[in-house]
Amino acid sequence: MVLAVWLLPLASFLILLAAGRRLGHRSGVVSSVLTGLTLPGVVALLAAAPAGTTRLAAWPWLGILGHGLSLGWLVDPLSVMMAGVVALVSTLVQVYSLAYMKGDRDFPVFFAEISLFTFAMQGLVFAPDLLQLFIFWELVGLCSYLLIGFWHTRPAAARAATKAFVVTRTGDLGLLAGILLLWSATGTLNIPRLLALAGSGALGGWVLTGSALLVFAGAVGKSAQFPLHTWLPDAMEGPTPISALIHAATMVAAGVYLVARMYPLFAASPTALEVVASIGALTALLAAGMGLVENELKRVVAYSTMSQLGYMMLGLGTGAYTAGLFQLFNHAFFKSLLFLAAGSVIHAADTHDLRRMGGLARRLPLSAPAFLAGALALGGIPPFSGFFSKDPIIAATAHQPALYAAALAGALLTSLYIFRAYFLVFAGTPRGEHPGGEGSSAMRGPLWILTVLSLGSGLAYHFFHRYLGRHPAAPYPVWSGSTWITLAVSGTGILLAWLLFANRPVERPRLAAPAHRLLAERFYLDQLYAGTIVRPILALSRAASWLDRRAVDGLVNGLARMVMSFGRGLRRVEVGRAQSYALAAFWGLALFILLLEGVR
Amino acid sequence: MNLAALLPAEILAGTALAVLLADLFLPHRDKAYLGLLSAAGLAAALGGTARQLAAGLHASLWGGIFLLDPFALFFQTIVLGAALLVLGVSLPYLERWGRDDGEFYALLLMAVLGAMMMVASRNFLEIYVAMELLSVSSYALAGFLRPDPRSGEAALKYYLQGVLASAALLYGISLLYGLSGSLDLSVVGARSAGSLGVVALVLVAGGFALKIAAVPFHMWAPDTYQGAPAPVAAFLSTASKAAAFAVLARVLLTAFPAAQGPWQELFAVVAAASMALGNLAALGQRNVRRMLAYSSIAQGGYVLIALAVATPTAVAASLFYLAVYVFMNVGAFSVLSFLAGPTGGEELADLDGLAERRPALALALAVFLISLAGMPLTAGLMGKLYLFYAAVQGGYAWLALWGVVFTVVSYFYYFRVLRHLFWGTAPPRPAAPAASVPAGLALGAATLATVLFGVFPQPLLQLALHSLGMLR
Amino acid sequence: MPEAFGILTLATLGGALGVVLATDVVHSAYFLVLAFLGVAGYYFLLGGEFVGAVQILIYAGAVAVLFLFAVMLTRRRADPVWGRSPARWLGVGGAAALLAWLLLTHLERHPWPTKLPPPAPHNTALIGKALFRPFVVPFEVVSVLLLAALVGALLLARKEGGAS
Amino acid sequence: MPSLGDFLAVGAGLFVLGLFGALMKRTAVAVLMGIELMLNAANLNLVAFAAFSGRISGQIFALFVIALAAAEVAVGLAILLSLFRSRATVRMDDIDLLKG
Repeated sequence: MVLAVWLLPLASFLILLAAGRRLGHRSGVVSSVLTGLTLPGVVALLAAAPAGTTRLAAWPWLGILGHGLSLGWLVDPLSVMMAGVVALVSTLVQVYSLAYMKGDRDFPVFFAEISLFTFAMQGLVFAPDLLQLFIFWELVGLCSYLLIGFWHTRPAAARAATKAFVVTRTGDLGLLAGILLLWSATGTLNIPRLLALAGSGALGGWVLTGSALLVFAGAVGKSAQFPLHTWLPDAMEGPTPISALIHAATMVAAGVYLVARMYPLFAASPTALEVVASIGALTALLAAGMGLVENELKRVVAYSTMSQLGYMMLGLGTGAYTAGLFQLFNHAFFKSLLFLAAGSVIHAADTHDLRRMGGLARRLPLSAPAFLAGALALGGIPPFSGFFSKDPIIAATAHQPALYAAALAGALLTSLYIFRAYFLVFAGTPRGEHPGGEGSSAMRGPLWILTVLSLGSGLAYHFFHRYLGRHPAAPYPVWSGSTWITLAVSGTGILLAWLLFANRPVERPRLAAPAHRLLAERFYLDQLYAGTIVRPILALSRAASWLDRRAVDGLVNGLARMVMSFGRGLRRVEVGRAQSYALAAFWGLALFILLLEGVR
Repeated sequence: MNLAALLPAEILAGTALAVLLADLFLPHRDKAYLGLLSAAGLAAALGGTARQLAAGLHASLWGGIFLLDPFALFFQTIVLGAALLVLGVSLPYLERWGRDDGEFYALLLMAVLGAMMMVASRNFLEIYVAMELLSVSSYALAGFLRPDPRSGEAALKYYLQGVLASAALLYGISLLYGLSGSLDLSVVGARSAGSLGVVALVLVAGGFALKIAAVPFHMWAPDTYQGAPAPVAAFLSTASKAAAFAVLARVLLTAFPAAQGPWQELFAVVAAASMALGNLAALGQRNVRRMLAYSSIAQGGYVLIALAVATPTAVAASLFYLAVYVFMNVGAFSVLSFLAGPTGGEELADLDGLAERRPALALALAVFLISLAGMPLTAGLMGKLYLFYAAVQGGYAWLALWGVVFTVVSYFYYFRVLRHLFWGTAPPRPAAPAASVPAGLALGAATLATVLFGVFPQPLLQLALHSLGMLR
Repeated sequence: MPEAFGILTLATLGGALGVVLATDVVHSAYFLVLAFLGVAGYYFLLGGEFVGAVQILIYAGAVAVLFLFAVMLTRRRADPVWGRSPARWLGVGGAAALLAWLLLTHLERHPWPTKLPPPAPHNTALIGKALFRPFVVPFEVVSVLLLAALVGALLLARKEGGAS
Repeated sequence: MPSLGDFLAVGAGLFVLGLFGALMKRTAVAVLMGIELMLNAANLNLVAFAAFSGRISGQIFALFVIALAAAEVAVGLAILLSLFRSRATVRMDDIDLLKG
């Protein structure tokens, strides 16, 4: 079963690789069908892996160093849940893309890359071994890179792809370092064994905390958490279905999945948990703020993704394990819904800019309610799904005032920014030419399904909690004392949005100018990174090249030689530069002798 | 017994002679057969060496001057394999440049012979002589494209650095000889303690470090790799480097185990400097060949971690890394050899849209670069992983971290090339010549190996460990 | 003996200094021959007649002639070392001085034997034997190397467009 | 009678002088001369060590080095010649085509 779920997308990738051009438009159908076929497999896995069980299949792969590495799969409720999300969203997105990407020059390539991504994502989900996880982790990143840059003739897309690649890689660096640390400390990378070691206290002290934090660094990069979040908004240069699949539902959630997967490691270190919770809360708040002033529809949704991922981290960090994961589960559906609905809007309005939309509700009789359903789920309004996961997370922070305040403020901003977007797009009068209407049935079907899921998936909270809960399971308080507060806050947000943004002909900045600017410039973090990391590296690179080529030669020859040789022209063989190279080498030799003698 | 064990070397020498003789009589249009003859000789030698390696041959000949142990055989196999790949791409390369001199093949074979003898030697005289054979042949190869002044300049720069380094090496050897009264590695080390021994050893190590192109002995490399014929650059950056590393490792780890300690710190510094400078300087290059040259300085830095850590695990990791490095680096330089014409054509912009013009070439180059960058499912990641793991385990965590940091820096320039390959818009240009069969075979083999050893690294790693076990 | 050593030292180091300081490359070549001859003299002093003879034949003879040819084939031009920039003087001079200081102090610190043992009688015969017994492999390698050098030199020095 | 140390001192002097010349001279031919001096220094060491220890191997090494040096010089001069040829016709300003 695992093999079917895992390898069908690979098969699809290989088929499209071999015959994509010949299949033409049918390649998308092949890919969608093959991915769809994995859904029964997931259902079967659900039955085969009841709560609390762990099935491990591993074959030795690299048996030489330490206790060796293995290749195989790990089937437990966590991986089954995640695999289900991946399979379902991937299928729906591919069906949607059949219409959305119609007529694109590289149509088969698009589906080949999605198939490869799905395969890699499932490989990550089922990985029983950290190295295997890392390999698929990187593969997923590579697919994301390719898909963000899918419309690579647009320079912005190529730039965004590169930025995403490099920023997430910075986090992966931490993950790799964490893996190396765990490997050299324990001699194994087998996840259950590592977790057992962490749980039993055999792994402790700075190694435990250090490796947990390094692993978390990988999750921060992948899940676009502060301070490595800057790539996600730019990643919206990719096709909208990609944003829905990779940059909302699955890949960015892989960071949360990683933390959940390694949860005992984190649970054993209070420091690590605190860091996870704080980063999560901070991201939830900052991203919501940035979403408030954004004028590009997709980017608003992207900020909301970052913010929601922050809530998931916050849940995990404060011990609301199931709530955090349930948020991941629900979010996958309502966020894909928002993206796909946004895709329909963009399709119809032919613009990304909120300020040029408006009054689209009549034109898009399906997308408008679909977007509304997604927004209500995002805002945490019962009975939509977000309520059942977000409220418990906020409730779990209640005993930590700072986190609680951040979570509540985030909730207020969340409903404010998403309903701002909703009213600007659908309410009022049109502020521009909107040529199109609702898409074809291939686009409408997935929207319907996701709307239903966003409405209903929250109701599964009881089952979800029993299925995934850690043991001993804490109760899952869906309705607690703070719920009223949360609801009031969210409702205020919606009301404010209605007052401020509905029925306005043109939006003017409503916030105080400096604050607006700060948010619109994303707290100047991009500039900060450019100044403190990118530019110094480039400067270092220039310095290294210069030192290497010019410094020695320039120092020992000065301008004189250049002028002279220019004047006379070369009529005999001179070797100035080569001599400078040798000079550096012999200085090196002399200094090394001096150094070694000093050591003795 | 002696002669049988030396059979691969004899085959090589014989082939070189045969090529030279045949060159005199063959008409111009048939000179390509010389390449095929050389390939046959190399393949036979490779087969023989591989069989010896598989059989676990451990022979000490002529009073230990010549030592065919698995360590030597491992490196001989690497060198022969690299040379065979290089030869494969040389055939169409020479044809395209309109060069039909048979000397190219003879010189390549003799360079390989030198490298083979060099790694299988336990005597400084033999090491020196064999290294000179490798060097002299390489100098001439670097200057092979006579009409191109860049080739001559590459040769001259390499020559001057090489001869100066060999003078330093020789002076160091002479001091070691004076201290120990012997040229035998196993005796020299034990009797050369003291400060003068350190001086001598630095001079000797410097001589080998030049061939590895480790900082600060690296400065010839970018110029030479850029100016020399592309296949020759591929050879210099892999086979020559691997052979020098083998001798250096043998000298330091087996002959002078007592000299460890301060040595390790020194190599840690050299490795760290090579990684930093190579990767940072590569970032600033617009010429792809030059970028690869700096990248291979950095790659040398990764390998030198092994000498800093100096544990068996680390050295085994370096063996593994060098073996897979041959495939990816020869491969990368080879792809470039198809692109460049007499007027250049190796700038980043020249790669624009290669994926549409020559999809197979672009894919191969992508695999090599991804592997050099150390991405998953390639041999490059496995090699780096072992090296860094060994460093952490051997108490050099900072060096591993340093390596990881500069690996990330290297993503910038490797992926910049990929962006040009796949996303650049191709200006209309004359179709590049079709790859010939031997070149296709060589590139295909290199690509396959790069991926294969990334997915199934176990056998190669086992072989590396085994080769090491016999070293002591 | 000490007188001979002194004269040879004068010739060798003086010749080396002459090579470096001479303005004309041809003069440098003459000084080079002087230095080669001085070194050959040391070899005789040390009882290595054969090596000394080879040194004279190959170095002072063949190599020096090669150099002269090369000078003639390329353009001759004054090449005074004092014409180079102060920075290069500092760089090269510093490296050379540092290296000299390191070498000399370490060489001095070592307890070297001071007495020369009587030279072995059949020096040349011994060399011949050694060449064909333990050192036969390097000997073979050198023969390949000479071939490689020959081939390489011919290849590089060949005129473009001539019959190949 | 001069001691071994005296010979070694001469050798060291020769090595450093050769290095100085090799890095200081402008003309490539003169640079090669400097390198030859360095090789001679090493050879002098080898022969001196051989004589003072009563071994023959140092002398043999020296013989090898002499043969190799001659071959090396031949190749080096050939490179110079080839470079001189291509430059004389192409007219370049320096051996500076290859730089970062």
